[in-house]
Amino acid sequence: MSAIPISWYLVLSAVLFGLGVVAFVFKRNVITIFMSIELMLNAVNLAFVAFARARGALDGLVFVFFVIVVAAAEAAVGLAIVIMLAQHRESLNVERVNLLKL
Amino acid sequence: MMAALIALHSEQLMNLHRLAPEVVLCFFGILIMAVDPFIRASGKRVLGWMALIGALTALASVHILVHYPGTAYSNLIRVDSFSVFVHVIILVAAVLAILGSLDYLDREGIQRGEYYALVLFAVAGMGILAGANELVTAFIGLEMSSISSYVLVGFRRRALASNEASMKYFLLGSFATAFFLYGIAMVYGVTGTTRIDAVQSALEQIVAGQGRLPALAILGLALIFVGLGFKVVVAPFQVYAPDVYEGAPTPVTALLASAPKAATFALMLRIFYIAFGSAGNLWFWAIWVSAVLTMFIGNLAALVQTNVKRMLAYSSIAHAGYILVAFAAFSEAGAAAVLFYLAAYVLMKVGAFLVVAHAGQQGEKRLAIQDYAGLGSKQPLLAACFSLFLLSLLGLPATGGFLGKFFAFQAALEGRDRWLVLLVVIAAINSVIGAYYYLRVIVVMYFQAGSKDYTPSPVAPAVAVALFIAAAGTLYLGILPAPILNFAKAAAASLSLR
Amino acid sequence: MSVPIIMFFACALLAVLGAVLLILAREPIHSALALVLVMMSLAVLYLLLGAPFVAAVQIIVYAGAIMVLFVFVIMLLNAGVEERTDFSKIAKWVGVPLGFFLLLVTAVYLLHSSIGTTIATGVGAANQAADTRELSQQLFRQYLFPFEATSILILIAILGALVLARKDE
Amino acid sequence: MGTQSHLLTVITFLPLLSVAALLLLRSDDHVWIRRIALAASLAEFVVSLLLLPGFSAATAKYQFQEYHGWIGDAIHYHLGVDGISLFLVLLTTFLTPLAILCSWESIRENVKGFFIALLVIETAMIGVFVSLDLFLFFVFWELTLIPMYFMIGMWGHERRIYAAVKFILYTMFGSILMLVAILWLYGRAGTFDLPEIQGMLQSGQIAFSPRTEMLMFLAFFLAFAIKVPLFPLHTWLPDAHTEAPTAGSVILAGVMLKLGTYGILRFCLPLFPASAHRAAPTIAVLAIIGIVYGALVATVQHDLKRLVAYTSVSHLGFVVLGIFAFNTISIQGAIYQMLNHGVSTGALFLGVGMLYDRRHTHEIKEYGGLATPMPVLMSFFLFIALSSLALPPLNGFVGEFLILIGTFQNHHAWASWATSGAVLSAIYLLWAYQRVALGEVTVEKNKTLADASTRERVILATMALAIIFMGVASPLFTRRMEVSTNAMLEQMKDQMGAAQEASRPAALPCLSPAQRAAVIQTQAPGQPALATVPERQVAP
Amino acid sequence: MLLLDHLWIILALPLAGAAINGLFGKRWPQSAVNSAAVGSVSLAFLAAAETVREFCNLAPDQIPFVGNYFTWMVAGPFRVNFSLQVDQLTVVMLLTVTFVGMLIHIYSTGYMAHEGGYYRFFSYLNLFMFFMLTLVMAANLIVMFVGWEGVGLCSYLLIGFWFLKKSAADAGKKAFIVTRIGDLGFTVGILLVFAAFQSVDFGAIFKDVSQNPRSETLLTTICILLFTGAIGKSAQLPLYVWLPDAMEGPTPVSALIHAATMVTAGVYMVARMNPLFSRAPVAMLVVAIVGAVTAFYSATIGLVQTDIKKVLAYSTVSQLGYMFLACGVGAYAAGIFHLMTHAFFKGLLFLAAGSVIHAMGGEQDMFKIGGLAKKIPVTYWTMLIATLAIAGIPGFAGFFSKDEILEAAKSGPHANLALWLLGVAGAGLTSFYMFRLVFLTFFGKPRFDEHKVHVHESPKNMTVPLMILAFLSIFGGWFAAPKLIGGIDHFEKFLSPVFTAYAPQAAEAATASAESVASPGMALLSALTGIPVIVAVLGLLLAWWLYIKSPDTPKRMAQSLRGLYLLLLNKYYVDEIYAALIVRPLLWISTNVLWHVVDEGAIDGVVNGTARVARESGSQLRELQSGNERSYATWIVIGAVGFTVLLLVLLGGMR
Repeated sequence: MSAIPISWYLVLSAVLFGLGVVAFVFKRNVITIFMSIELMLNAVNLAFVAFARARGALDGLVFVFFVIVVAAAEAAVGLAIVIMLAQHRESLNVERVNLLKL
Repeated sequence: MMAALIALHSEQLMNLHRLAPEVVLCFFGILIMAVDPFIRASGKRVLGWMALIGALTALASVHILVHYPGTAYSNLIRVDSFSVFVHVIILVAAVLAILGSLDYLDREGIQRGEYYALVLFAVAGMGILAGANELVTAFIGLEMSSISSYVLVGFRRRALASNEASMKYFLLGSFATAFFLYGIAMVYGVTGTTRIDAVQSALEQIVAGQGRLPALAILGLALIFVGLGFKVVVAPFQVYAPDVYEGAPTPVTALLASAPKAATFALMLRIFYIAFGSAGNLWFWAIWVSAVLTMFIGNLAALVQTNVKRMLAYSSIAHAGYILVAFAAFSEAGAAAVLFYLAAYVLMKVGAFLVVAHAGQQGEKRLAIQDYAGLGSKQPLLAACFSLFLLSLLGLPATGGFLGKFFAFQAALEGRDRWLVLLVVIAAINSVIGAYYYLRVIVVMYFQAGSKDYTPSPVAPAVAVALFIAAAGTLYLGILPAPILNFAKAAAASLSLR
Repeated sequence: MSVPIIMFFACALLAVLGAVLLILAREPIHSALALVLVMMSLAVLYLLLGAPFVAAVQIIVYAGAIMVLFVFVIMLLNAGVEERTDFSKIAKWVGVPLGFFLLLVTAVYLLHSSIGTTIATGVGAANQAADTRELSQQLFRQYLFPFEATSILILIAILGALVLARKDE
Repeated sequence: MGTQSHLLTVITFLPLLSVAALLLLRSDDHVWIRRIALAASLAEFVVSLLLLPGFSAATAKYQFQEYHGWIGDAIHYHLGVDGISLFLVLLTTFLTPLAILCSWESIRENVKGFFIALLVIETAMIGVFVSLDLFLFFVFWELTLIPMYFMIGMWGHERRIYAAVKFILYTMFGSILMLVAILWLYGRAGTFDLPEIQGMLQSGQIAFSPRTEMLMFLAFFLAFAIKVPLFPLHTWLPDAHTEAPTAGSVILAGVMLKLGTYGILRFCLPLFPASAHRAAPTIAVLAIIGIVYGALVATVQHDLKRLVAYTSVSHLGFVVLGIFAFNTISIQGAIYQMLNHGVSTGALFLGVGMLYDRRHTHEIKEYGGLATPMPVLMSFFLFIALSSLALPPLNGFVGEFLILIGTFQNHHAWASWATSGAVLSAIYLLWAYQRVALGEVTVEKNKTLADASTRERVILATMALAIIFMGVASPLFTRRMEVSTNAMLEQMKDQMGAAQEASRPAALPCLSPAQRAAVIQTQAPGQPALATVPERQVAP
Repeated sequence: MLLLDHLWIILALPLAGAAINGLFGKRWPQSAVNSAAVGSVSLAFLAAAETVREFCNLAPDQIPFVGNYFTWMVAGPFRVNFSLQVDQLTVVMLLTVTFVGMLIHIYSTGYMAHEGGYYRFFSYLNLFMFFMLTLVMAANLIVMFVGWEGVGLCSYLLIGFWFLKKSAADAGKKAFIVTRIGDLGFTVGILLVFAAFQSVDFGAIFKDVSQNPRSETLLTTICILLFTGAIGKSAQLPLYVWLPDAMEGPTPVSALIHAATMVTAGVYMVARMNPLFSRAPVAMLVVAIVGAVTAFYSATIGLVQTDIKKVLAYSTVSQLGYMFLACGVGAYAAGIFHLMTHAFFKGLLFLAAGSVIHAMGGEQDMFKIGGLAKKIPVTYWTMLIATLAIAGIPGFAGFFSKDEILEAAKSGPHANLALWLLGVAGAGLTSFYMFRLVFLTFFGKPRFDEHKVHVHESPKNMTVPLMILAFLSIFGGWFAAPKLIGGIDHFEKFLSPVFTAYAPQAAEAATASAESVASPGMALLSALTGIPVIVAVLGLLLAWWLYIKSPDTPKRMAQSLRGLYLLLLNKYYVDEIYAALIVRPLLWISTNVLWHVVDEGAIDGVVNGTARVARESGSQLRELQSGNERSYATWIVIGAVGFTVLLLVLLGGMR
């Protein structure tokens, strides 16, 4: 069966990561911004797995678990923050959350 | 299967003593959580004392580290005098912050167990950061400290500023973390390992082989710098800091501005000096540029602040810049200078913020510089302490701040690169710019009469103790720095950079 | 054109499509679903890369748990259409372009990276189980400490959620 | 020299000790605060006098040395005095009691803080004069700033805050670059110990490229020039002086300005002789401009204190000129003139302060005809003015004349231009005196002003005696400076290497053969400066 | 050798007097003050006399007799002892100063009797004596400079004695500052002397210069510089302006300081430095010219002054001019001789004038006096004698001295007819305005309200000094009398050691030749000898005709020659010119350019400017902190991209 160069996976992860960055800058809604972080983390995971494969080593895969756990933790706290924010402000648009400045 | 796991653990338990401080901290954190439900709202203060005991015990347990240098957990954790030094700094900061929190939380009506537990966990995370010999482990530690600080920043839930700060910190923090992580991935891809020493030798081999570093490694380096630069608050990643520091509860700000910085700088030293030692000529420029930007942005922006808390936030940016100056030296002396600076910095910064925490009064309403008018006559001792911290931040001789700068500049001037001289001159000029805004506060405190009708509340004993420790430490570092300096030198030496 | 290659391109396209949707969708819920799409396609790619266990975790934890949490919160706050304000000119004119530029740079360098050329060993059903055992060995021996640390992390997360998300008393 | 003397340590930190004593007092117990402060400063003066008998005028070595390790192996606690610094220490200890005495009544709020600041300054200033370790020196150097900053800012007059901030930023800017230079120097020498570094420079163990040396020279010189202050870096001075309380002005003009000239003598010249020689013409020109400029601007001031402040610019111009003539006469004159200026201008400020205590203004037009209500005070005022305008046989003349005659040996033009300062000083001082003291009393309030009180008479009489004494007994001072000065000049010559010597023959000190011999035998060839370090340090 | 070994006593006495009166005089009665002041000065005079006696017994090789007291300054090769010396020149000055000083002290006890600040006056006066004696006894330039500046100070104090009067205060200040301008040159001169001779002791310098010759330019420079000092101190062109104003001071002061002693210091100094001057012909010429021109110039101003003291002041300037003329033509002895006689008759003139003013109750305008001859005879006669003396009427002291000077100018070694002519013309003018003064004051009808002012003769303690001085004004010049009949001039002989010891051989040769060569020109010259006398008499007669015979002609002349009259009346507008050209521009520049523009504008502008720039950039930078999370994110992205590019492309060298 024919094979796929690892670099393809890496390029894909790069694209996803980049899109994640773009999304982070582009989106205004707190939740979606947060999602773009998750997107970036996924890109990272892909890279890890790809590299692990390339090296035929496993720790890359282990890292993926840790990343996922961290992502989960962040999700919990992050969404809690979002909720807290929603309790005190009407809008979830980050651009309207600019009490602190200068 | 289960048995195997237990066996594994018992074998691994042998390593725990090399993590003594972290273990202690986590234990107390969990203990607090366990006790919390059984204590009625009015008595929560006890938990604070427990946390204090925890931190102190951890500080004491650092002693164990001193006696068991080496590596733990299959070389993920490295115990050397370097990590010991950083541990001490962090834990001292923690102790002071907790002392400062006790009454603050009462005042703000947010005296809760979680607060202290989170502080302890955060500190534990920083401890891991300080001892980490492996990037992913470091990443976990980083997250432990970050996530708990996101929460701590937002702890004054009712205050809009607080939860806004929390949100910004959280979003940008995890954004930066993602970069850091991607960087790690790159490094892993290039070297096939994430252990710092292994990375070092791998990269050296590659350089020896192909004469230069592969692009991925450099890419990883850049991305890692983004992640860490964010944590140590250097330009252009400093943007979030003023908002977050201003919005957070002041004792948290105190902790945030000091301990994580120390821990992260420690990690940065390990990664840049050791792992990427072969790329010194590359990252030198990243550091150089960043240092210049950081110093100018921090100092110039601080010039025009009217809010003491925010002014101090900018000043902590500026100080990160000075530390980078020492960092750029890329020598043992440089590392030692960084460590010494951190020690001095932590003391004076925490001290300063604790003063602000007290002077802010109920609801942190009195933060404007003008609110400090007449403090010199109303609360002479408090004002004196504050002046001391400010003068130390300014870099006046006989204070820790001065020697920090002194050794930093010294190391930089001894460094290999000629451009370091220019860097030092820039730093010097900046410290004069800095003088202006530190002195302005003193001017207001002493040279301007305050309003008659306002009388500040007396300084709580706990805070007083904290301030005393900080002040005494600042002076001690300024007048008899030899012991700490030698300690720092030993620590730097234990990095064993090639 | 062999099956894996086709699958790869299919999933890759889906992933990118999802990412783009995530960006373009104005309803948060749509973005969430787009993200789920990305995760799903990534899971498939993991399988292609011969990491079925990771793929499983990806589906269960990520798509399963985390995204559900997202959707739940979106529903809870019934976050409506995203208003496309552009107060931050710099984000619009500099941030987004630079994001793409970063994408380009990383992509290019990864494409030409030396390891990129190595060929991943195809999916061998035989070494799967071994794979997983190996994995667990790694996790509990080699990386035991981070693993334990993550437990604290989770604890922190729970605490944080407790502290922040509770109603003001 | 192996034996350690602790006298300097005592002298340096005695004031600080008395600060501790003051801290114990209740802050509203003004009487005892004043008394203790005065007693302490007097005791300090007496103790400092102990330096004189022990001081040997025959050697150029640093004396009363104390030497301990401090930080690492590079930074030491190293004290010592030589002919250059000896009398500056005494000047400090002499002026401080008077400064305290003159603030006896004029300082009303936060008395405790005031005297503490004063005593801290004293410690810092003495520290600057006696430290032989660049690091230690810098520490004291910076420490002088803060108390003075507080003194101006807290007890000053209307625009005090502006003045205080201007003062401290101006000076800090200079000193921070000096710090960089110090560190760079350390980078080359591996020590902060001044004698050791001098030794290395002399024995050629370390040498700088002309460019580097010039840069470092400038870094040091800038710091000192700002302190002096040398035109055009002087603009902080009038503000600081005008706004400072009397004691502040006295200390500022009396001692602090000398920190600058002392620094030039102690560091700029011995460490970077070649650059010093190259820069000399420029600096001399600036000094001369300062002399004339300061005098002219002083002439037209309508604020009495500001006027006196500008005279300092003029007088210090003389000192700098004398130093950069690189002539043993002129340099001794310069050192002596530092002392004279300390006494005379200090006294002038004291007088002005006494007027201010009575009328709370410095505006000259607010006064006039004061000789009628207060003859004694005005007579002293005139006397001091005369000393300040260098009327023989008063102290001012001796210093100024030594400077002139020494400078003239090497540079006719410089000295000739500088003499114009003599005329101008007569103009501004006598005119000011006339506007203040002579004629009918113009302002009603002034008719009833009280003449000098006993306390004030004591202060002024002390000053007057000092003025006369220093006018007629100058050899008592210069004899003790001679050897050190010559040694320094000789050492500069040694260091400068043939090239510079060829280029600037005029700049070499003119010494009688006898003195050369004296210098040679005091400066053991080879490692003269090292010889001044306690043996156990020298021993490997 | 009692006093010669303790010369300092002569100085100590007046100093003590000054100190005592200054410190305690305030509480003492006038009598006590008198005894302290007059006593100390009289003792000083006696001491001086004794010194002179002892001096006369010295062997020639012991002269000059130098006494070293203590080392005053020492630094490197520069060393100054406080040392005093006595030689013939000193002796003359010593006696003149102490004696005249004593007389004037006595006179003052009467004149100042009714003045406030009595003790102050006498302590100043004694202090002046101290400094003046220091000046004349100094054995080196620096000590001399001490006296030099010291007398300046005292003149400042005494001119401004009535400090309530602004004019007095101004005059004092002016005197001090103007003389200081001259001292500029003097100082530089001293510096140059030391640079040239590595010493400031007269003995050393003179020996040195006589043994190893110096370049003439150097000596000329030195001499001209020193002479600048003399110009200031002795009120010569162009720095004479302070002396007329100095008349604001009490009359005894004018007599002592601004006629008899201090103002002659310049002459003394030039004479003292004669070994240098003799070797610098150009400088000599300058001295002579300045002297002669001043003599004539100020005489012209004297013609039209109405203030009795002003007239005397200008005549003083003029007479000093003669002295310098003498020195300039190498007749130092003559110069010193005239200095001495001038001390007598000019002192007398001032005292007499003081007595007139005293009698008139302070009136100084001659046109408001008149016809006092009968009322105050003593004053009248003494003043007349003094006038005859100054006018150079044969037989009186002034005749001998002035005649010697003019003689030297005519036929001396450095003779110069032009200068001689100026001198003669000046002599004529002198006698004219002096007699004008006498006639206006003592003759004709009183021009004042006799009921208001009741004129009265002064008390004994004022008149006695007048008489003594009158006596000296007649006989004081007779040392030189024998010369008229071809004999020797005792005065000159006495002084000759001082002026010949180090004199250049060339000069002596010149003198010799001048005497030997007898040409028709010489004959003509000797024929001219009588001229000055004739001119003086003419002046007398003119004055008589104008102010006694037809008193209204002066007015008509003033009308017809209005321009000239005003020019003279306003002293050639010199003060105004100085003010317009120097004083005002300087003040204006200092205020508007140096202070406001340079100091506040430029320098502080830069300083505050930097501060402003910093603040400005600060407030710009804080704009980064827009508070918008998206912008923050953007910054992080910028950072990420920036560093990636920096490391990869710029430094990593990969593309």
